[in-house]
Amino acid sequence: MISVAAQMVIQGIVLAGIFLTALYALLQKDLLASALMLAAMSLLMSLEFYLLQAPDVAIAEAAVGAGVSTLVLVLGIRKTGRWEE
Amino acid sequence: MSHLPICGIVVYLTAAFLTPLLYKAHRRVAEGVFLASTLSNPVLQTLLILELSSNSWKPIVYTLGAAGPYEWTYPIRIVLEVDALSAFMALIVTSISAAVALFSIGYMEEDGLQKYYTLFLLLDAGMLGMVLTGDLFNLYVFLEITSISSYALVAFRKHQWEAVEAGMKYMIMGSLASTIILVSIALLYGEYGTLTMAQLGWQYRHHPTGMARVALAGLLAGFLMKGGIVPVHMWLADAHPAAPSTISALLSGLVIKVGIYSAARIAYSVFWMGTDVRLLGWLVVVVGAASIIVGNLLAGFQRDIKRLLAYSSIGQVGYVVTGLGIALIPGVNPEASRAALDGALFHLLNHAVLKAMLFLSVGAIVHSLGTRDIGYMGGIAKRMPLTSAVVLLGAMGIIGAPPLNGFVSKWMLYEATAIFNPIIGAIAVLGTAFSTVAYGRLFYALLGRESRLVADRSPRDPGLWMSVPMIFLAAASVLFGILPRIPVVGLVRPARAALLSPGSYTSWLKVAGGILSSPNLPPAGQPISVFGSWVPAVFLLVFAISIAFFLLIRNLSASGVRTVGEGVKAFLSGEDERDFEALQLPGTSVVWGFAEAVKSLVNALKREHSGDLTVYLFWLIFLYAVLILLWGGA
Amino acid sequence: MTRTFSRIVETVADFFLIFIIVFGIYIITHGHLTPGGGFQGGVVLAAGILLLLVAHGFSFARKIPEELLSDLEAIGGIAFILLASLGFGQSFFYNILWHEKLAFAEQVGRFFSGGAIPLMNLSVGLKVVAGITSGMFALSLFGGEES
Amino acid sequence: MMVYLTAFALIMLGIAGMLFRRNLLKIIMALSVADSGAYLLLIAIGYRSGGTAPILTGYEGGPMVDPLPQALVLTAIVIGVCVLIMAVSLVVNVYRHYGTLDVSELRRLRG
Repeated sequence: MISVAAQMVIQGIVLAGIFLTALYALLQKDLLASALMLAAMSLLMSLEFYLLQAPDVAIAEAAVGAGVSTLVLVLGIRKTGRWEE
Repeated sequence: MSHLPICGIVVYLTAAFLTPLLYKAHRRVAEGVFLASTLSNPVLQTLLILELSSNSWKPIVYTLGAAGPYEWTYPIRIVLEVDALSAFMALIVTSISAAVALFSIGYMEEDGLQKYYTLFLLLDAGMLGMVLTGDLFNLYVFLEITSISSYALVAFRKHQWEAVEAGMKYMIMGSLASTIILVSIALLYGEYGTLTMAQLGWQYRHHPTGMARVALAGLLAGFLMKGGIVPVHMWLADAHPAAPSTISALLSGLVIKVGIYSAARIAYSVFWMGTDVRLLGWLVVVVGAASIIVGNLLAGFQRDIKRLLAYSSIGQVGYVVTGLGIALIPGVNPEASRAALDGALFHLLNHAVLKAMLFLSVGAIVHSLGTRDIGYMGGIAKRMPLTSAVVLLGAMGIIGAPPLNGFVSKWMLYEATAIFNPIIGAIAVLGTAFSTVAYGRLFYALLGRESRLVADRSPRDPGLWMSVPMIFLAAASVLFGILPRIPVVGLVRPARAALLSPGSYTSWLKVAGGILSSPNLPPAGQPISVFGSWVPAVFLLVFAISIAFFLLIRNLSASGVRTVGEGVKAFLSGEDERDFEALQLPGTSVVWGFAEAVKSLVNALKREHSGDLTVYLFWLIFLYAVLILLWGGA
Repeated sequence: MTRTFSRIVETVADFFLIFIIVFGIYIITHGHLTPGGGFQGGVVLAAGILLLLVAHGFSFARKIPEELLSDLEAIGGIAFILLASLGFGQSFFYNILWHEKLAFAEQVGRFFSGGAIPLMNLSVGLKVVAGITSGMFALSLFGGEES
Repeated sequence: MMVYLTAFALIMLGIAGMLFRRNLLKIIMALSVADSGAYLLLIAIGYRSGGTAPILTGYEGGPMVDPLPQALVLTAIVIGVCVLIMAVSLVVNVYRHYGTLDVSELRRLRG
């Protein structure tokens, strides 16, 4: 069992990571990079869910966010255009 | 425990998953299952209503997965809760979709894709679940089933740009609204630790908090968007015409009503008892009145017949919302309050019947002509007498012409709004005037001279599959108009009573004190007559304001004359009429003069409907923010 | 654009596919005991199949008939509703297999416990795999530009 | 507290992204960011300090975190992935019909 303070620190880092990846994904002009950033956000999110004692949701978020939806977005980008004008 | 509440949903879902399997075996088998499930459902809901009424309209609580809702001291199971209002809505949903299903057997012959049946049935299951459910978790799930299948159905004809664009806008706006709803549900859960609506109502009654008010603001913003109320209605005029006509009938007839129902259920059954909702009620009345004006006015300026019907839906739903808002305000004359609610619920039923009938019959015309431009429908009444008769009957019903059902409910609403506030009353009358102009053009077009397209195509009335539902709906419309007592006394009044007594909605809870009484409840009085009450002074005032509006419009209208050209195609035969070159329209002529008078307003409104998704999203956020600021913060 | 990835990528993908599929099936079948369930396992399995799609190029999607997937999805849905309807003696979704000790009724914590829940997980998993895969295949085949 | 702040920040970020980005795919991504914020909010609401995961197997007493928000989030994730797949397939259709993903070009239906 990790101490409360350590858990706070870990959570702080993960949450900051979630926010920064989301911000980067939305500011980025390159759609492919944003899709990958969203995948990173999903992974961090699933870590956060795990820390908040929701392992079910963590598995689902990892599989959906990092797997399926990234792939869907990448497919969509391949069919359209990579750059946001 | 009676299983009737869940049966309808199970029947729809089973059929939804069976049809794609059976479609491969034989198409007719799949159609048979489709029809059997949709046609049997109204019977099930009628049985449910009979069971309810035999038990003096006491709500039925059905627990999923256990004998009773109680695990520990508070209800934790997912429940369905059926009171008179839910059963009323369930009957509307299932009956209208039965008629539409029957029609679509003939109509979708060419599209004939197996996905259509599955999506149709899922849409039905979602709507039925939304009206029957008793907790917010389920409400969210069924809302999303409804929404996702309606996005898919709007974009059903993917090869047309129109369907794709409309589906895209609808989907993104709808998803943002769903996210707002989800966040609000989360806030409510964080505040009270339960999602059972009855329990939430009880908790809010005893510990009203600011966070819960913020949550209500989000739920209302979301559900008003799903209901297509101004200022978040812009998707509706795009999405409803783009879908196949049968789906338009479902979307305009039912889906938006279910959104309104959910908003009403949450506002009345959960939040009404806790605090003073005067400001909120006024807000709802204002958006409803705005919908009446905007929807009915813009309907008059469409060339696309389905777009006309879609805008008119916004206007007519505005009446329903205005009525619901009036009853929400405490301290209104109780007679007016009850009449408003009666009128609103009855108008909801009538509009579902009329709009389904209009979209189906117009769909038959569009199907046979291959165009949706009113200008090319000249004189089709001679070729398709039955269909045109149904269209014109529906138009008269929506306008509110006396022998039909639309008249009765609108009359109740005129009275209620007039007693409530003369200006709102005048707006209600004005909305009817606008919709008369809009639908009047249909009379000109359909009964006018034959256009070349009609002569070329020589369309004919559709076959038996498509005629029967149209006739059925038309008969219902006439019957409810001539004998309004049957639906009003049998269905609408119990539903109104259920809405006005949130105590009975929570009465099954095992809490101290038994049945709640609300501070906002109007004192019990004599039951109001079907046609309400007559207060001469108020009606004179409303009359005067309406005349003032009329004179204002009249004075604004152009004074010159106008030679017939492109713009009047719709009222003659649709082609450029050489013979009518000399015909001149004076500025006082109803249609053209009216159009000139309101042109600046209409142009401003049309600029607002710019088609830009960002602007539409902005309006949704704006409504949310206004609701939070005005009500959540108070 | 239509070039598939190199032989290395294909081989590695095939290798990992086994683990992904085993993991997905584990998540589905142990849904009533450990975190996870039908949906999570189904998504993991679908992600595995999609890995194949990415590694072997999109023409791979043509080899799997669309009808098979939609059939599987429908079967998953019907099985779920049937299992839920078994409880109609008491109430919809009532776990009759467990309460009446009919099947899968061992003590909580054993593999064969949970009554109808493991079966429901299976049917949901089937539905999710088929649904997501068919959606993705439809998307990847769309436009017909990779051929 | 941090979790709530992050959740609201994500929701705001997503809504801002939907309002100020013009590319349709970017709008969809912003929508999924806002959704993620809502999931995080729900899970945070269900969290009990020092609680364990809500699983019966091997349960040794002590507080559990609330399972209901987790179920709600799972449902919402399912819905989110359905919407995402449909939205992307519609975007591809939009691109085919319009040749662009700029929402200000997607304005044939108006008035």
